[in-house]
Amino acid sequence: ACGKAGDDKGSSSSSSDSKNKSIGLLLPENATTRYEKFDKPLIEAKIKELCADCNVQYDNAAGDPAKQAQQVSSMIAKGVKVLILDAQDSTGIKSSVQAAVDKGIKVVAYDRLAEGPISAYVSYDNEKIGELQGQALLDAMGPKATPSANVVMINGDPADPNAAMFKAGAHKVLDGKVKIAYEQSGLWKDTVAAQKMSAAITQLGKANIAGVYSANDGMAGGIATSLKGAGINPPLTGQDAELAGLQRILAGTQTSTIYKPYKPEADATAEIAVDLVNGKDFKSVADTTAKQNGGAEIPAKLLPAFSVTKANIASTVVKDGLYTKDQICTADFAAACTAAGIN
Amino acid sequence: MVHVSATPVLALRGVSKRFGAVQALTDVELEVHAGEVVALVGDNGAGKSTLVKTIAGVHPVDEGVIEWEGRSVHINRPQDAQGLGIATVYQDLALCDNLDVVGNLYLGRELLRYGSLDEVTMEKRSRELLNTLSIRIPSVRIPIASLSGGQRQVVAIARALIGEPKVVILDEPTAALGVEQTAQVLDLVERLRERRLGVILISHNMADVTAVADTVHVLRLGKNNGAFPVKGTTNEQIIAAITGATDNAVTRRLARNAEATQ
Amino acid sequence: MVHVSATPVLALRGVSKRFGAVQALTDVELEVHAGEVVALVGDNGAGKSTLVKTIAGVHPVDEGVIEWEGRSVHINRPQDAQGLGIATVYQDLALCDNLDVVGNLYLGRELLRYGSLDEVTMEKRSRELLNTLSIRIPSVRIPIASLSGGQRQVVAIARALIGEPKVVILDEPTAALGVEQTAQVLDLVERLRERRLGVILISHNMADVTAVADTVHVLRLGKNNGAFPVKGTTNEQIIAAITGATDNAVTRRLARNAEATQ
Amino acid sequence: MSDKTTMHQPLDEVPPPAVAPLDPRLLVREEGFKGYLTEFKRKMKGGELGSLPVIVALIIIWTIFQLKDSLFLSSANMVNICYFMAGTGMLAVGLVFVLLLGEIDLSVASVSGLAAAVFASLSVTHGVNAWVAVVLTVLTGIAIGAVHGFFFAKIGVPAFVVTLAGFLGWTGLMQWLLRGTGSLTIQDKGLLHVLGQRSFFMNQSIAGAYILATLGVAALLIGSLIDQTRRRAAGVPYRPTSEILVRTIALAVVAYVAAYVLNKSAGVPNALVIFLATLVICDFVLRRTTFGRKVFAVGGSIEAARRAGINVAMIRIVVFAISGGFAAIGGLFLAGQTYTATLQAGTGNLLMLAIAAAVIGGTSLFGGRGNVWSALLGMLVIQSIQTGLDLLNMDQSIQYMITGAVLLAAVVVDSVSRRTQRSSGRA
Amino acid sequence: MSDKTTMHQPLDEVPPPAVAPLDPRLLVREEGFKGYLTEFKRKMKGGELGSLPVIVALIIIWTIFQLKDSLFLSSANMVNICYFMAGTGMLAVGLVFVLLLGEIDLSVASVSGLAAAVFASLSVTHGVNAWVAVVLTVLTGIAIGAVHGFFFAKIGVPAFVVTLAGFLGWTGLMQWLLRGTGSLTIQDKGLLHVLGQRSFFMNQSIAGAYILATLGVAALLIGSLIDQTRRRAAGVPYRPTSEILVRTIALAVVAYVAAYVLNKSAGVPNALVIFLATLVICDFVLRRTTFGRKVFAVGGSIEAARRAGINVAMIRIVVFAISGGFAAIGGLFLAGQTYTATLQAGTGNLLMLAIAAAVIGGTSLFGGRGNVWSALLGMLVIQSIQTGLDLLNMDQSIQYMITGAVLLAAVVVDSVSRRTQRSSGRA
Ligand SMILES: Nc1ncnc2c1ncn2[C@@H]1O[C@H](COP(=O)(O)OP(=O)(O)OP(=O)(O)O)[C@@H](O)[C@H]1O
Ligand SMILES: Nc1ncnc2c1ncn2[C@@H]1O[C@H](COP(=O)(O)OP(=O)(O)OP(=O)(O)O)[C@@H](O)[C@H]1O
Ligand SMILES: O[C@@H]1[C@@H](O)[C@H](O)OC[C@H]1O
Ligand SMILES: [Mg+2]
Ligand SMILES: [Mg+2]
Repeated sequence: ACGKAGDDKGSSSSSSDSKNKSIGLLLPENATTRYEKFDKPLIEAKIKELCADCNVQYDNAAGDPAKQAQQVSSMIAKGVKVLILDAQDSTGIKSSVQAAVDKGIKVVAYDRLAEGPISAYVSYDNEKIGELQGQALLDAMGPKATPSANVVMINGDPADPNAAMFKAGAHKVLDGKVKIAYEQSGLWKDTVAAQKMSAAITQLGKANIAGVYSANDGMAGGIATSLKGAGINPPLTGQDAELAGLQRILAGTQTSTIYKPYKPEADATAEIAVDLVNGKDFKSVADTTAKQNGGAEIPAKLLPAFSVTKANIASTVVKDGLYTKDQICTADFAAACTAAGIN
Repeated sequence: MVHVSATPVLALRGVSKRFGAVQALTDVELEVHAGEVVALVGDNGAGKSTLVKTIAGVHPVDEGVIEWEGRSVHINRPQDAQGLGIATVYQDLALCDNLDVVGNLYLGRELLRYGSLDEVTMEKRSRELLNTLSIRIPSVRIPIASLSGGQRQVVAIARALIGEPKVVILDEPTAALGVEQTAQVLDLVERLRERRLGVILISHNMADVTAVADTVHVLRLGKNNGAFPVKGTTNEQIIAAITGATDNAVTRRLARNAEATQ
Repeated sequence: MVHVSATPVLALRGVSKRFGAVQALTDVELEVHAGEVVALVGDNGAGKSTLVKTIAGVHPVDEGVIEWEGRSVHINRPQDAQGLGIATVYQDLALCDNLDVVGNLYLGRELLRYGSLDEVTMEKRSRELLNTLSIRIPSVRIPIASLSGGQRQVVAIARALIGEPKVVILDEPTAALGVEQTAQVLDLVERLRERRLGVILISHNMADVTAVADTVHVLRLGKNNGAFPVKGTTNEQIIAAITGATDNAVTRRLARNAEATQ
Repeated sequence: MSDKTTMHQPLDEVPPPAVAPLDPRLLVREEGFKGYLTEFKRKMKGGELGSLPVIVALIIIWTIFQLKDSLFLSSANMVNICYFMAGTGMLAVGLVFVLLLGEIDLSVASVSGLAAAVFASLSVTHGVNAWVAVVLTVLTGIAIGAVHGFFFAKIGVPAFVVTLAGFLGWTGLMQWLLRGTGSLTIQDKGLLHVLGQRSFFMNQSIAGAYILATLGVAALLIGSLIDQTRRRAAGVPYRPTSEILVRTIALAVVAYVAAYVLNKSAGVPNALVIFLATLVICDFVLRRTTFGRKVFAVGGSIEAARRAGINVAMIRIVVFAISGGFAAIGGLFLAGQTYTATLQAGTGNLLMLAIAAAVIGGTSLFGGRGNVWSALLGMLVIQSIQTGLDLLNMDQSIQYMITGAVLLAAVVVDSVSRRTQRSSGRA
Repeated sequence: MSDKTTMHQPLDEVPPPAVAPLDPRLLVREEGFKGYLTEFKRKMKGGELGSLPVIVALIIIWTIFQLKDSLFLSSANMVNICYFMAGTGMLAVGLVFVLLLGEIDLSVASVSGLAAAVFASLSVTHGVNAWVAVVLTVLTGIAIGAVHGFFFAKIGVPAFVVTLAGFLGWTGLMQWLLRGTGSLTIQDKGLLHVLGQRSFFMNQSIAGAYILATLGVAALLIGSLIDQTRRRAAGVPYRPTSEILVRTIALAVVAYVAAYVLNKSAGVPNALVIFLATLVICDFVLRRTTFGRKVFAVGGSIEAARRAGINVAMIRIVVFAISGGFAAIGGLFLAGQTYTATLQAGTGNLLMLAIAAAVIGGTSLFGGRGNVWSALLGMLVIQSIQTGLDLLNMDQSIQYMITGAVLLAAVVVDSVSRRTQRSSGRA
């Protein structure tokens, strides 16, 4: 008995099988709205549109990188041919990517640039998003944006690598132009952010806060409440164009958010994935490259994200159908909606 | 022996109980009349406490019938037994270590005043009750955990007297008691008989048994092994029924000692 | 009474112990010689178990000195007492409910074979040891939790005999025992004396005390209240020392019963 | 009924008890101030200090933070501490009940998150009246807790497993409820307004805080005096008047100073008022009702409680229902802090902090020992650490380390005192 | 030494015991197959089925998943289940020791994360030899555990609080270690290679799996026979040969089927081999050494153990050190799954799942009851649920709900059987 285990390949859906048109989709978490509400259905729909006999296998890591590594293994066991991977931990997923590629699976990095031998990458530029957020804050502060103006920064969870990129981008724009008087992590949680904001108000005095950088809309919700509690309303940023964030922008308690149009991102990814399944070239979609930590240049599609303020809600998120008018303009926001030209 | 009524207040008919691989009780019969003190004796592990627990509803019987005032009843939970009027002092006492003496005495039948606990009255009555049992307890407000073995035993006995029981079961109530407290408990048993309650008394002390009991039931290896009226039965007869032999450690010991003194 | 050596193997000098607001022991003196059986008696809550626990290292003394074979020693932990050669049977037994009989008997001094537990030998010896104490236990492999009160008590006594103690302390060892088992334990105490061990026996049973003890020490409200050689002392004298009065529940009860039989 | 439940009167006929009512070995406190001192020393040696060690720890924590940042003891910061502790504190109150049983409820944080989602989808998505929605939400929490209790008490699944399953399951349900919208903005009205950061007792009137302080002090004084009178009349030991006065004055000092400090900025947050009122009610329930007594009994010895005729299963179910209800209320408090129901509600360290609060405050994890005030004291410690570290603007990784260290230190004070207690034989 | 420790030989001189060695009330099993059947029925009624209920639950779970997705029982999926359960399983093993004491260790997940960071910064940042780094990492875990144990055993801080403080503090330290880089890539070599997803026993040789199976079966058979011989010689009850054969055959079937299935894809993951070897060793330590006996004794009754002369504090410290050590080892296993030390290591539900595994497998939370095999059984249940749901393509919120429900259901089987047990008086 000197044979190798696994020599008798009896499994039906081997990834090298040419009739196999199975695509895996792995998303990182479900505590942010976008993944299960937008990314998943959009990608699935586009794949179905482009390739009727393709089937999509989906899993969500619920914010747990170890779980995601297991899900990659499950995808391998299922014999998918292409794997669309939004890494919960872009470095940590490397060996899983390697394992998949070893089995002949092509991996497309979605939204976050996973390490390892991936075939393509589709995303927004996270540092750029930080810059957009910083710029939106400066714009909203207007002439008050002086080197002595106190700005409070509430960043994301240090355990999330994206948070560092948003933070770096924002600093790039803000440093020197305003004074970062208080900077803390809100751990991506609204209640934590609210407490940090209250501490900042105590520390700096409510009259001395010229602007607040919040790394996303979830935390901006808590921050806005604390600011309201103190009776002040300085400019406040966000990210993700969450429903509650948009409503705050309409109500005037938040100034901006970042809209990352999920559809183009999803569509481009679906196209690349289907091309890979069919063994076609996808260079027409991936028109640029991105550099991994290891220095490898990956064919990439990098999409623009947009700063959204009251002035352009109608022309961006509403127009793109991210939310319907009815969802945004509930009774409480009806007047603000009209004022913002949403109808 | 006091006059007893015809229908027993409590009767067991063919009661059996098994724990895993151990057949603890086999077809046990027992009758207690109002105003009668029944002593239940037997070797260690004979099944006395098991019998008590089946009557008290701690664990249901496997087979057999329990009759209460002539009617067959189901006792599945301690509440059922208490509802009938059975008060039990367990061998392992079953007190709440974290509650104080008052809390334990009135547990499950607390006195209320305007809907909230009437601590003052409960405390007052607790002190009175314990005094009648000749026990010194530093304070009725200290947790049971810090009482001596005998003090706990008295608390457990006192607990059984709160409420209006018709049958009182005492599982080795004097095991941990001093001579004076033992005397008080024996007095108490006699007072219970005078008040026409039925009493089941478990004890290894033949002197106590013969002092207060009317009838002695012997249990051996989980089975009935004879019932004797106390009058007209010698200790030796009872001990022989308990150990299952006339030649046992007790008789041997007596013989040895007799020899030695000769 | 057997001949005793001059230096006591164990002596307490002016031992005091307080719990919170309760002064449990005040200036207690006690001496035990090799080959002597000392009975310690006293009312419930007199402080007997507290005294035992200070000797056994369960809680250290507040004041006073413990002498071992004439030298003053510090006993702060149970290990210290065991190291000296003191074996103790506690009133509350202190067994591990989750371990089986064998596990409890050998706890802390397991037998080993090639570095791992020698379960077979321990099981064999456990059975033998329990048989000599006339106890029926369904199996030595059932957890203590499912034993009867008396069965546990015998396990606790047997436990104290494993090892080579010089002084054995028995806190109410026969409280839960049947007549036969009690006789066996009394035999055992006598055998311990013959083997020239010191024995401290706590009991509320005057018959047992006078049957095996050489000296009786009375504790009352945490203080010494007299020491009597068993020979030449009547039970009434001891009981009077225990209760602190010649008029007590015991004498009243005796008087009443005497009247009743007249 | 009190006559029916006693049988010892006939026993009174026996000759007068042979025992004097007072044990001569009981050390009675001497009269006057010196008596207090000796008793205090004795209690300190014996480790019977109750909440004192935690209070000492709290004072040390406050002193250190104040030395590091003079804003720490400022009125605004104290208002923050008082406001933010109420939400987690509500979870801790429910947990105290469960801990008294010697059990644990791992689901409270996730139930709190679910409650926010339920409330939001009722009141926002389905337009249910805000107060009705509050009631329905709390009932949801109670029902969930009762389900946990049922599986625990009736099926016999360990509470740890039931509530762990609940923790996962209710998180899923919450995410499913919010699946369409992600987060929902809750309106700043109704009870949720009252729980908000801008809602203060009696509308920030200076009088408000003092009225509350006076109410508390008066209640203690009158209650103590009535109890004293009844006990004296019944001939059982009673608290001497001097001691009652000392306690009342101590409370008065704390209460009025607190009122003064809070008044210097915005007054007493309504969330805190509700939290305190809840504590008073729960304390009454646990210490003065048969239900509370039964909870302690079950926590002390299940078998003894069962043999005393207590319906153990029922007590367990009710306690878990209480925990679920408080989790839901806590969820509303937390939602009131941000006026949003988010997918992240109830995640993170919320569960751990709530349990820690109860335990730090002195409630045992092993059942039968503790009180609801531990939720207050524990939350004060935890919230002080958090707010203090936020003020100091420290790196998150260092914050984690310091929080851990201070948490430990706070309990060490208490533990050392309890250790003395154990070695003096009371454990 | 065995002679020195007994004193009953002199007692043997007394007259022959009055008691027959066998209690007549003990129901002895009849010979042959019928005897098994009656005994099995009796045990089922009495609820003494040991691990059987969990195994039944596992079979039900597997059947349902297989019906839903025919890939579930495929070789590749089984390899996944076996591989991925080892990391969390190591944490669960350490927790079994702590649970046997009746305590809890909330820090294991965070220590496992810290271990990955320590290992990475030693071997990557500071270029320490990979094996040396492994040893230093495990020693770090042991030291951390010993510190927890010290605060618990010597200072008297409840283990819950100590390890909660540890949970926060070590998370902070881990983030601080990785503060510059965020995450560190670990090299696929040394022990970390062995723990990786692509490392199989005997390099995927078919023989490997069968050798392992044979080893296990032979060990059981020989061990049982030796024990039988010794017991028979000593005159104490022994397992009949028929029963030994039944057990050996049962194990053989499971082992060879498992070997066959795993061989169909890649063989036996080395991580699983190490995990199983660890279980065998820990089982020996707990059941056959004085240390293990002491752990059970302390878990059963602290006071009884103390009075038996056991150094309770020492046992506690050692047990927490063991738990810390296994947390570190588990951290290395988990790092081996991804070859990275990340800021997210040890977060999520890792702690809960590790505890749940031990509890589902049958180790009591209240001390004194359980065994290390529960870590294996519990992890099999949990990992099967996770892997199964991953296969099924379901919405994450629904996955949470199903995980909760299945977890509960898995334990309900066990609990119902234990409930029978309690009502027959064995609780
Ligand atoms: N829960 C249980 N599980 C298994 N066996 C039990 C259980 N309870 C009792 N037994 C067994 O049943 C038998 C009878 O026990 P029981 O406690 O009724 O004896 P007893 O007559 O009260 O003895 P003692 O005089 O020592 O108190 C004993 O052999 C005991 O081991
Ligand atoms: N841990 C403790 N905390 C407080 N008081 C205690 C503690 N242990 C004992 N006491 C008190 O000390 C006194 C003596 O108790 P001890 O147990 O020594 O009595 P005893 O003589 O053994 O009585 P018994 O014959 O009833 O067993 C009692 O009043 C008891 O309440
Ligand atoms: O969009 C953000 C995402 O990129 C980050 O990882 O988590 C928080 C979100 O707000
Ligand atoms: Mg009994
Ligand atoms: Mg005693």
